[in-house]
Order: sequence, then structure tokens, then C-alpha cells
Amino acid sequence: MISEELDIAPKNVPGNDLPARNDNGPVQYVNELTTLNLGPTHPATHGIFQNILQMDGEKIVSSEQTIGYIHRAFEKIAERRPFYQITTLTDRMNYCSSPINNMGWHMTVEKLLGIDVPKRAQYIRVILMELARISDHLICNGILGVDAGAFTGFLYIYQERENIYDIYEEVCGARLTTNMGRIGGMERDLSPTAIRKIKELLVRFPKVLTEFENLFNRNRIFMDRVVNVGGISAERALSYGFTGPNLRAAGVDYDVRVMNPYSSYQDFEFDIPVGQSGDTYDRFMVRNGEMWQSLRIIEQALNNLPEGPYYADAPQYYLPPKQEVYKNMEALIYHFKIVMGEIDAPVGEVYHAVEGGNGELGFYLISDGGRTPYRLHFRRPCFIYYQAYPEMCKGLTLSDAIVIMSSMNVIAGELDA
Amino acid sequence: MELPVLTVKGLIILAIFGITLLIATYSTYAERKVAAFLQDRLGPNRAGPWGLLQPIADAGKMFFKEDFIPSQASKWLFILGPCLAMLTALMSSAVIPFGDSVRFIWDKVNYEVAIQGIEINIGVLYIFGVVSLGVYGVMVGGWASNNKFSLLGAIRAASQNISYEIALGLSLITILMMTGSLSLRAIIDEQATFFEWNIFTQPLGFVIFLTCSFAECNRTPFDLPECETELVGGYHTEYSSMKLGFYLFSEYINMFVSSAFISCLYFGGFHYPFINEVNQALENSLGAVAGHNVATLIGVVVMFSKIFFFIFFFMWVRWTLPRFRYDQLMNLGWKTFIPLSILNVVLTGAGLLYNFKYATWLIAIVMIVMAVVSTARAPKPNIVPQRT
Amino acid sequence: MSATVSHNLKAMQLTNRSVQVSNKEMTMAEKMYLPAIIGGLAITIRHFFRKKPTIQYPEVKKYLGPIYRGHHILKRDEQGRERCTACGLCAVACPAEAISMVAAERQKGEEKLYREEKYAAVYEINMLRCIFCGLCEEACPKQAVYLRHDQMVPIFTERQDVIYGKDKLVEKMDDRYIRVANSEVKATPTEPSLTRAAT
Amino acid sequence: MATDIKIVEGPASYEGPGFQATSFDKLIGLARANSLWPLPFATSCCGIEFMSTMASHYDLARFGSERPSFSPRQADMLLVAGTIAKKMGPIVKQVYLQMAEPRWVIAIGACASSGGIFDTYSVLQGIDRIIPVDVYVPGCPPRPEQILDGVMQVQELAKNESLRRRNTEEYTKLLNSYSIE
Amino acid sequence: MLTNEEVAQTLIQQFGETVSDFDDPYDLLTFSTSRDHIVEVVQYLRDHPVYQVGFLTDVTAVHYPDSVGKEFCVVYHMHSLTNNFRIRIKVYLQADDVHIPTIIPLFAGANWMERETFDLFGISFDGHPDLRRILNMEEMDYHPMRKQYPLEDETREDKIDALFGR
Amino acid sequence: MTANDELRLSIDYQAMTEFISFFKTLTPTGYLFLILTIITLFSAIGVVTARNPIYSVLALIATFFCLSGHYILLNAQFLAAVNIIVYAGAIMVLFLFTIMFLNLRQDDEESKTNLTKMASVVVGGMLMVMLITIFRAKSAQVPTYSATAFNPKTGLVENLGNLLYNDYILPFELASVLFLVAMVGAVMLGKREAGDRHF
Repeated sequence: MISEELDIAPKNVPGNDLPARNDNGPVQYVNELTTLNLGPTHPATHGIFQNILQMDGEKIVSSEQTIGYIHRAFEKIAERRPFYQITTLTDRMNYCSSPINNMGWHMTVEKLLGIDVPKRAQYIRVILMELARISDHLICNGILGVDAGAFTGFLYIYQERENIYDIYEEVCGARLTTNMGRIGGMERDLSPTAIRKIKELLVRFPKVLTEFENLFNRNRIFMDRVVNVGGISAERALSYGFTGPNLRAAGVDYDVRVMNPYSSYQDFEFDIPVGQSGDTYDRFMVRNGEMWQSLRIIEQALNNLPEGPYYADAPQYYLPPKQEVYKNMEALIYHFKIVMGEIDAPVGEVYHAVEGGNGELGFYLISDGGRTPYRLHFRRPCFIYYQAYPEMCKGLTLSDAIVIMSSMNVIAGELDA
Repeated sequence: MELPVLTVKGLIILAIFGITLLIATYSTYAERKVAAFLQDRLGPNRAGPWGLLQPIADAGKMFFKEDFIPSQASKWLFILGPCLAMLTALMSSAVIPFGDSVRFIWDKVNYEVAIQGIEINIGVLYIFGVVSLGVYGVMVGGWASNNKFSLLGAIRAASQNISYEIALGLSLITILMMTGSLSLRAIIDEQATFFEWNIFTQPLGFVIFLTCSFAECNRTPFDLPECETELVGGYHTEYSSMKLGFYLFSEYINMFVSSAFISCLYFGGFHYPFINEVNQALENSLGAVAGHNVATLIGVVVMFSKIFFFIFFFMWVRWTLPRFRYDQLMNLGWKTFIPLSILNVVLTGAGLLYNFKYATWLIAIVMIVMAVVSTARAPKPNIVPQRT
Repeated sequence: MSATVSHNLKAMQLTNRSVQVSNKEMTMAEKMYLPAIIGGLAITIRHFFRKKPTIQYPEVKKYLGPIYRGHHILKRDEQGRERCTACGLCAVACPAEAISMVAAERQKGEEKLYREEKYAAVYEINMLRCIFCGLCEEACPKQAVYLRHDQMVPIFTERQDVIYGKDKLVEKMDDRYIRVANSEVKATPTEPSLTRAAT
Repeated sequence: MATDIKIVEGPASYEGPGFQATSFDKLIGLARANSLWPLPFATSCCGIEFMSTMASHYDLARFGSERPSFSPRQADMLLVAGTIAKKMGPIVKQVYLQMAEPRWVIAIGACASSGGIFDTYSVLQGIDRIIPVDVYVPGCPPRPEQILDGVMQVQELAKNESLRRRNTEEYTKLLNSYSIE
Repeated sequence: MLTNEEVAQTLIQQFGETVSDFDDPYDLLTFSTSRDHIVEVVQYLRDHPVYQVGFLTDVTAVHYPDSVGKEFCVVYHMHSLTNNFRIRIKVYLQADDVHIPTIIPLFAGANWMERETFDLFGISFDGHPDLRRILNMEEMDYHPMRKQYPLEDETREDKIDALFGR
Repeated sequence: MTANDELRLSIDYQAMTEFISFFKTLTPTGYLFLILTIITLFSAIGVVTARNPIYSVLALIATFFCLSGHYILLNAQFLAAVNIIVYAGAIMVLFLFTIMFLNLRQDDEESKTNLTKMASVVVGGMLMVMLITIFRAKSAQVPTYSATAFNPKTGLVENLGNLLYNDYILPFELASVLFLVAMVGAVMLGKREAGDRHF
């Protein structure tokens, strides 16, 4: 930390030949501008990225971003893993809303393989994806509060995230990196406990969210901090490739769930919250509004949850039940083939997009018929819109830069892939 | 002064010093507990019963942590910073009257000693002076660290403290006008009856004073000099071990002193409703000496409960509100509080001319009416698309 | 060249479902700070007296749900024989490549120990590599490897300790693992309810 | 609270009428153990779980370590939570170097401990290649319970450590093996 | 709603020979063009009064080491928000001449996408204002997403490659 | 030992006894005065000699402190407090603030030429000579302490207020107008043009 001492971060490969302790970072003034190094370990850079700010007093004159501090080579790994194992990679991309990534990936593969997923599985997916959206927005808005100096609201809504984790645990057995769902459906049906917990959440969450909104929405201290801070026009936002809540905050009601409905989103009634000028307050309010809409969707999906199987009738792609593996030779063969990754994937290329927590999360999959994707590219919304950050914080103060960063919800895992 | 008076005085001073330190120590614990409880958590509960030994553990750790001085820092100033912070913080509790007085008989002579470090007739100014020096610790430390975040923190602290001192002073002047004295004891004695507490005569002044003391103590929503999410640790980013401890400690002492000051100025200090009746009854039943001492003791307890409430209030606010931005802070100080407090002074002066103490309620009433009217007339905000 | 998009943005109403949610106009009362501050203080003080959801962890342990993916275990069957047949599917299915094993032929007289004719002489999981995704459990055709829902992998202080061999993985006979997904499912110590289709 | 929680026991001491003597080392160790200020070096998923550990449900504050010190000078334990890429490696080391003694390091999660699932050209295969690690917490990400276990393990280390650990030869040797002077 | 055929016809009329390989895998209009015309095509689509393909979804590349003369393929995904219509444009490049003009003047968001493509594949975008590595370290001397480079870190200690065909 | 030597010794002795007896006559206040004076002088010299401007300012603050001590000794408590509040608490903070911001920490000021040094010595010397002459000439007129005429409330706020608002009302008001003018001027000077750089 003392990030200024990392003005020039040591660039060599980690090893034993690092320069020794480097404490000399005397305050340097170039044309009376201060260079302030925000990150990579600054408390407000959630995850890891660096912003080198040129400051004139408290005003930011220009900034330069460095990313890639947790580049993990997702796309390269994806070329070496069978389709079903890539789910575990998508978990770790936008880790605040893993189920959306999981489902998006499954739907991409299903599109490639031509599997029709039964309605029940689609509804279950919708429920889980909307839960994930809520938990994603919870983090973002809570952290925005933290960065504005109010820690408490964050902890109030974080408890609800903890409850959403409970639901995940009931559905898939993990909290954060869910590895949820399988190609062709879900790995298991919603258990009665899970349904009960979701229903409980539907009752409790509105109260908590109302409380959170009362703490922030109309508090002048907070509004002064965020209104007209980091605004971006719809035109610039589109040019920069913004999607998701950040684009909607600028007034463009682009939502993949409505434009290209997937997983039966067309069955549900919900609104698209939009803002006015794309500033931090708009982003905050749009995310809050989306949480309300997600609740609506979950309620509808849960009330109309159709009966039926929760996985597609595609034995060559979907693991047979364990009992079958014992008794049935065919099932055993399929089991082995699927686990070995030897499914007969067609040659082709697919682009599939879902509305992730941060916007259009796209999967561009090229299959050459082998056991692994020939090429898999993730369209990570964070990565694309984070480049607008210097433009957004130019001329503002350090404090603004920090709330803008948290309101953009840049997630390092998704940013660096 | 005679020897017995000196002895008792010495004891009182020692007690005040000790209590200041003790309260500051346990304020750190209280802060963690209060924060935890406001946030649906439990807070420290492993170190000792209910975590009561937590401050001691912290101190023990800090004393034996590596004392680190950055190589590029100016060494002496780096050490001087926390010393100054601690010194100025500790100096200010000297003039605060914590209670009425102790009576005792020595060698058949009646003595009466006030429960106050030193009685000077410019007590308010003394506190003011010491508080205005408090910023040096932060500035010197922040500058000496040779770290940009520290420097920014130091600069923010300096400008913030200077700006808010003005409004603080102006809001205080109304009280001085009404009392006609700079002595804290006189101010307290002025508020002997409940409805003459300055909170009732100076509501606006109280709000301004309270806000400014938040700013002077560098507490949220004015904690810009050290705000964690922006400046890492602000002026104390580079400090480790007990030097850091001194900084943190001085903040809590300042908070304690501010709370005491607020209680004295606006809440009648050690006075409470029906204090005269109680005192009379005690003196009648226990005798002049013992009864008076017991009455004083009750007063001290009342005083401390007021102080504790304000310390709690400081924490309560800290864990509720977001913080200001630097320019908003300045605007609030210069463009809102200073004009308001000048208006307050003028109104109080006019009120005094016509012997009407509650003149400043005028502003408060106007503000409340305006707020109500505007809220009623505002279009219903279309914010939350409620769930069907 | 200008970087602007040429088409008219007023026409960017793409759907008829958009709702304006942000209102940046403050009323006089809101501009005075105090109402919102008092409201906020009221909210936080209400929480002050609320029951705390905190789990006192080392003393109180939360039930992690019936399918939680925790510590690995190599099941034995009802007669106490190891179920694993060293087919290697789990190792293939492992995205982290944390599982390694060496297969061996069952010798005469070892029928009491191993259920199948082949068994894993060495079965190691690198607990620091493992990501607890549950794919090994799903891949196992013999229902030999499970992720326990009632136990988590302990922490390590030495890097050498992290590779768990069979001594730590194979189920102890006096500590059989049962997974009850829900009350309707019959589970015995030897046949824990199944990964899927059980719920 | 209804549940009985374990309050830290006093150090082993010789008690007699009116006096209690204990080793000074033990006392300070105990103080350190109950006032471990973490420096959360959260890069990815595990960072979110660390938030959970700090939040209401698990409340790291109970152990006296809720004050996150984002300045390494003030922190006692470095919690490396999340993938550390090779690009990030030197910075982790820098932060470790800036910490004041006594310092402990917890590697939270598979990525920080060993690289985990990311056995790739860009990811450091465990932070113990650049800084000495005291506790490894497995899991991807670990549950808050496991992170608490890790913290409690550091508490044990702190309690049983000599006051002058950093002056010992072994410690110097350990640091030298990481080419830290 | 636009149909793939309609747009394809318009494009062929406009650009003739320079656009080719029209296809619609999974209902997504895909065609190829050459690097000399990519900017033109993208700009035409963007400024088209009806199509208004004004949103650049993604830029990436694919490496086909086995197809001689077409080793690299730069893929643009574009989206017309008003018509809800997606297009995929491909540009094939030779291994010894991986240059392609930048489209940053048309879409500000292309900046990082192109940098990423450069970083991972080594494709030079001519006219890019700041074509540096973005994800990897500056010192890296190869472009890791090319098929010939290994995925794994060579310094790892706790894995055995010999197992199970890894 | 010659007589001369003896004489010198006796003089020394005499001087010493005188010196000691002087201390004996001092009251505690006198001691305080002496100590304060010494610190004042040293810190004042420090202001001029310190190479680092920060140290210089800190020394100046120490000087102000000691001066306030002197005020207290003169029973001018109000003046002492105001001196600290205004000079040490506000003006010096601003000085320090400016210096920190300009970062004059390195000794990068060009060294003074001999001419400037000489000029400063001459000017300073003349000032000293002047002051000494004034004190010597007016020494008779300096009022001395007399217990009967001493009013213990002389330096207190009330008297000060009475003096300022009765006897010296015109100079007082003029001074405040002067300050107002200065303030307006400062604002005008400091007001930035549109497009100027911010603070």
C-alpha cells in the first residue's frame, strides 16, 4: 500500500531478484501537478486495478488505468477443459453473481448442442439468476455507501446476501462459486427447503431494501456526493460499449432480458428502471430499482413454477442418475463419455448473451467438434465499460473518483478474465 | 492557597486526568461495541468478559509493535506529531467543571474546593485556544510522513479545522452574550433551572456548535483527514505502533472533551431538573458538609451521563451518515454555518435588548415551516417502483 | 473524425417498459439535511436493540445444508470395503487437476478390503488446489468419492501437509458419513443419499 | 448472549495470595492475539468471502480484529485473499515488506495458497513463493468459518511466539530465503 | 424486424466483392471482409439510417494455425439496438502480416478490446493510439493465446502431468 | 598571586554572589519569567536560523506560546488566549499549510548573496540600536509596579472591553474597517478567473 511508493511498480517477474525495500517516493511535482497512485492495493479499489491520477490539488486532471493484476487466462484455460468444467471458470469471473455466469454458459452450450430445456428448469434458472442479480447489486450499492463513508447500510443489506447464500447452498452446495446448473438443465430440483427460503426472502427483503433506501436515497449528504458526479451521456455510453445498469442509468433502456429473451424471460412482467444522465446517483437508483424488479420476477416465477422435469431429455449430454449408471449399460457408457468430455459437439460458432449483473455478458464459442471449445471468448461488460473511467472522473475530486469507481461496479475477476 | 486546598485540588486534577485517560481508553472499546450493535454484530467479546480487556490488548500490542520511521520522513517532526496531538488533547480537559464543589473541614476551618482542574475566568477561550492548536499534531505528522495520502490528509485537516473554528466561535458567542462571562462555571450556573438550559434558548446555536465539534474532532461525517476509503489512513497512514495509538487516542480524548464542553454549554453541565430542591433536602438531612458533597456527587454523575450520551451520539452519527466531500464541507462551513451563526448572533442580540431569551427560535420556526411547506408542495417522488 | 454515434438518441426508447427511477430534485426539507439525518439515526438505533444474527462460530456451528460441498471422503460399502475402483473419472473431471491416483489389482485375500477388482493404491487430493466444485462426486460411477456436508477441510500451517492421502480420505468405520438430503429420502450409513435425483 | 462463548483464558501464571506472576512474553502474546488488525489484500472471490467474515453473520470483530488497516504499517496480519497474478506478485511482496513486525500472513483460498484452478502462465502458483506464509486456508473460496479458523490459528501463533521473534536467527534465515533483508 | 437476407443483400449491393462468406450460424448474420474494407463496412453499418448498427458488442480474434494464409481471424460483433439485430464480421489475416486498421474513431469502446486482442494474439491495430499490453506484463515476449504456447505455468511443483493424459 | 589577580578574583566572587543573590530575590513568577524569556529568545533565534521553513514556523509558534506566557504573567489572560487562538491557532496554521503545500522542504532556495547578508546585518543592527536607545531614554517613564495602585482586574476581559468600546472606540472601529478592506482585497486577489486552475 502506501501506494505512492509503487509509483513505478517493480515490473520484473516475481522471483528472488526483486529490488529491496523501496521507501523513497518523495512528493514530486510536475508542473505543480501531483501524481497520486490509486491502487492496486488502495482500499477503495475493490479487487485490483491501478489508477495513476494526475492531481491538481484535489482535482483530477487526468488518469491512466492499469489493469491485468489478476489476469488468470480464462480463455486459454477454456481451450483445455471440457465444456462442463468451464462452468467452474465462469463462477470466478463475476464472482458477485456467479449463477448468472453459470447459466449463461450453459445456455450457450445448449444453443450449440441444440438442447431444449424444459420449462421448469428455465424458471428455476430465472429465479436463481435474479437472486444473483440482487446479490450483485447489493454488493455494488452497499459498497458505494461504504465508499461514501457509511458502513452500516452495507452491513444491513449484506445480511440479505448471506440469506441468498443460504439459498444457493440449498440449491448447489456452495456459497459464492456456485458451479450451479448443468448443461441441459439443473443438477437437482429446487428442494422444499430452498423454496421455503426463497419465499422467506421475498417477504423479508423488501423491508430491508426499504430501510436501506431510507438510509441513502434522500439523504442530502449522500445525494450531494453522487448527484451529477461521473455522469456520462447516452451517446458516449453507447460508444464506449456500456451495457447493463450503467447504460440504463444514462437513459437507454437496453436490457438483454427484454430484447433477446432467454430462459423464458418473456413470460414475466417487469419494468426496466432507467436514469437521466448516467451519473452516480442514477446508477445507484437504477440498481435499487432493478432489485425491486428482480423481486417481482422471482415472485412470478415461483408462483408459476411449472411441474415437470428439471433437465432436458438429452442422455448424450446430461449425466444419467447414479442408479441408472449401476443398472444400465447405456447409462454407464453415457456417463463415461460425458465425464471424459467426449460428447459429440457439433462444429459451429455461437454467440449468446445474458444480462449479467453488470450488463451484457456474452459468450462467443467456437467449437471444432472436439471435447473442448476451440475458442471461447467472454464479452465481459466490466472490461469494456471500465475504459470510460478517466473520462468520467476528469475534473472531479479524489472523493468523486472513488464513488464513481464503486458505482460502476468494476469487478476485478470480470475485468481481467 | 493553603495546603489542604492544594492537596484536594491535586487529587481532583489527578482524578480528572485519570478519568480522561480511562474514558478515552474505553471509548475505543465503546466505539467498537456501539458500531457492532448498530450494525447487527456483536463486537469484541473474547478478550475478557464481554471483551472488556480489548483496549488493554490493543495497547499491549501497540507498545510492542515495531516502531517504524520511514527513511524519507523528517524524523523529529514524525515523532513530534503524535506528541502534539496527545498533548493538546490532554490539556483541554483542565478547565471543565465536572461538578459543583467539595466541602471539607480541616483544623476546624471550612474549605470548599471546586471540582475543576483550574478555575480561570477565560475558560471558554482556553479551550478554544487549545482546540485550535490540536490541528498541529495532525499537520506536522501528516507532513512529516512524506506520503502523499498523509499530506492530503494533513491539508484537509488544517483547512477544515480553521474553517469550522469560525462558526464554532460565532455560535458560542451567543452564549457568552447571554451569560456575560467567559468562565465555564458562570455559564453553567446561568443554566440552573431546566428551561434556561442553553439548548432551549439557543437551539440553532446548538446545532451549529454540535456540527462544528464533529468537524473539529475529525469525526464522520467530517472525517476527511483520515477517511479510509479515500486516503488509506490519511495523516496517520505511515504511523505504526504507539505513535498511531497516540493519534487514535487523542481523537477519543477530543471527543470526550467536546462532549463535556457541549454538556456544559448547552445542557447545564452538572445541573439537572429540581437540583435545588434535591440539594436542599440533602443538606437538611445530612448536614451542610456531607449533604453538599453528596449533592455534588450526584451532579458529577449527571454530568458524566450527559458526557456519555454525547460520546454515544458521536459514535451513533459516525456509523449512520456518509461523509462529505471536501468542497461540500467547505461550502457548508463558510456559506451555511457562518452566515447562520451571524444571524443567530444578531437575533440573540436583539432578543437581549428586549429581554426575550428565546429569540432564536424564530429562525428555527421559519426553517421548520419552510421545510414542511416545501415537502407538502413537492410532487410525490416516483422513486421506488414497488413490487406488485 | 468525431466519435459520436450519428443516430438520434431521443429515439433510443427501445422498449415500452422503461421507468424513470431517479429524482434529483431535493425539496427544501431535504436540503436542510436534518430530516434525513434524523431518519437515518432512527433506523440505526432500531438496529441497536435488534437481535443479532451473528453466529458465534467456534462454539456454534451453522448447519451447512444437506448438499454442502465440504471435506472429501472415500466411502466404504456396507461391509466396510472401499468402493473406489480407481477408474480415474474423478481425476479427469477435476478442473483444478487436484486428484491423482495409482491403481492396483486386488490380490487374493483382499476382498474384505476392496469391493472391486481394481482399487486405488494411492489416492491423493491436493487440498489447496481443490476448488470444491463437486464435479468429482458427480463423475464417480461407483459413488465412492463424496464431499461431506458436515465437515470442512481444516486449515494448514505447512505446505507439505496439504496433500491428503488415503489415510485421511477413506471413511473411518466408527465415523460413517451419512448425507440426508431431506426427510423423505432413506439413507443408510453405507448408501448415502445420492448426489442427484435424491432431492 | 445465550450461547456460552469461549473467553480467552489468562496466561499460565503462578498465583499466590495477592500476587500473580506470569511471563511477560505470554502476556504480550495474549494482547497481540486479541488485537490482530488485518490488512485485507483482497483481489477476487475470496475478498467477497472476507467481507462476509467481517459482516454481521460471522463478525470477525469478536476476535478483536475488525479494524481493517489498509495501511500496512498498522496491520498485524496480511490476509491475501484471491488470485495473485505474476503482475501482482511484486506488489504483494512490497506490502509485506512495508508491514511492521510482528506480522503474519494468511493465504486465503486455493488461488493465493497454490494457484488453485488457475494453473496458467499468468498466475503465481502460491504466494509462498514470494513471502513466507503462516497459515493456508483451503477452499475456493473458503467459508467464513474457515477464514475464522485461519485467524484463530494466527492467534495461537501470536500467543506462543516469543516477543523477540524477529531477532531470532531462524526468522532471519526464513526471511533471507525469500531474499528479504 | 430486419432479416439476415435483407441485410446481406444490402451489403453485397454496397460493397460487392469485398464482402463474402455470408452465413447465419444460429441465426446470426456472419460475413467476412478484408482488412482494407473493415472500417468502411463498420462505418456504413453504423451510419446506415435504417439499420443503425450503432453498438460494438465485441472485438476479438481467433487463431487457426492450420489454415494457411488465414491464420488469424479478427471477429467483430455488432448490434443494432433499435432493430435488435446482431451482425458478426470476420477479417482473416496472414500469420506474417497481422495488421488491421483500428476502429476507435468509430467506437470509443474499441480501444481496450483491441488492446486485449493485441495482447493475447499479437494483432496490430494500425492507428491505435496506445497499443500496449493490457492484461499481461509488459515484459512478456509472446502472445499467449496463440495455439502454440502452453497454458500452464512451468514452475509449478504439485502436479504430475503424466496422469490421465494431461 | 599578584594583587591584580586577587582583585580580579574578588570581583569575580563579588559578581557571583551578586548573581546568586539576584536569584535569591526572585519569586516563583520571576523564575517563570526568566525561563520563558530564555525559551522565547532561543525559539525566536530558531525562527531566523532554521534552514527548513517548517522548523522555522514551528519555532515561531513556540515563540508565540512563550509570549502568551508572558501575557499571563502580566495578568492579561484574555490577550494570552487570543494570541494563541489567532496567531498560533489560525495564522500559523495557514503558514504551515502554505509551506506544506509548496513543499519547500529541500534547501533549494538560492543562497543569499553577501550584499543581502550585509544589508540585513546593517538594518537589524540599526533596529537594535534604536530599540536600546528608546528603552534607555524612556526608562524613567516606564510605570513600575506599585501594590497600592494595582488593579487586579486590569488585564481581564471586562476592562479590556470597556477600554476598547469607550475610550478607543474610533481606532478600534477603524482597525476593523481596515481588516474588512484587507479581506475584500484578498478575496479580489484570490478570486480566480474562469478557466484558471483550481486550488
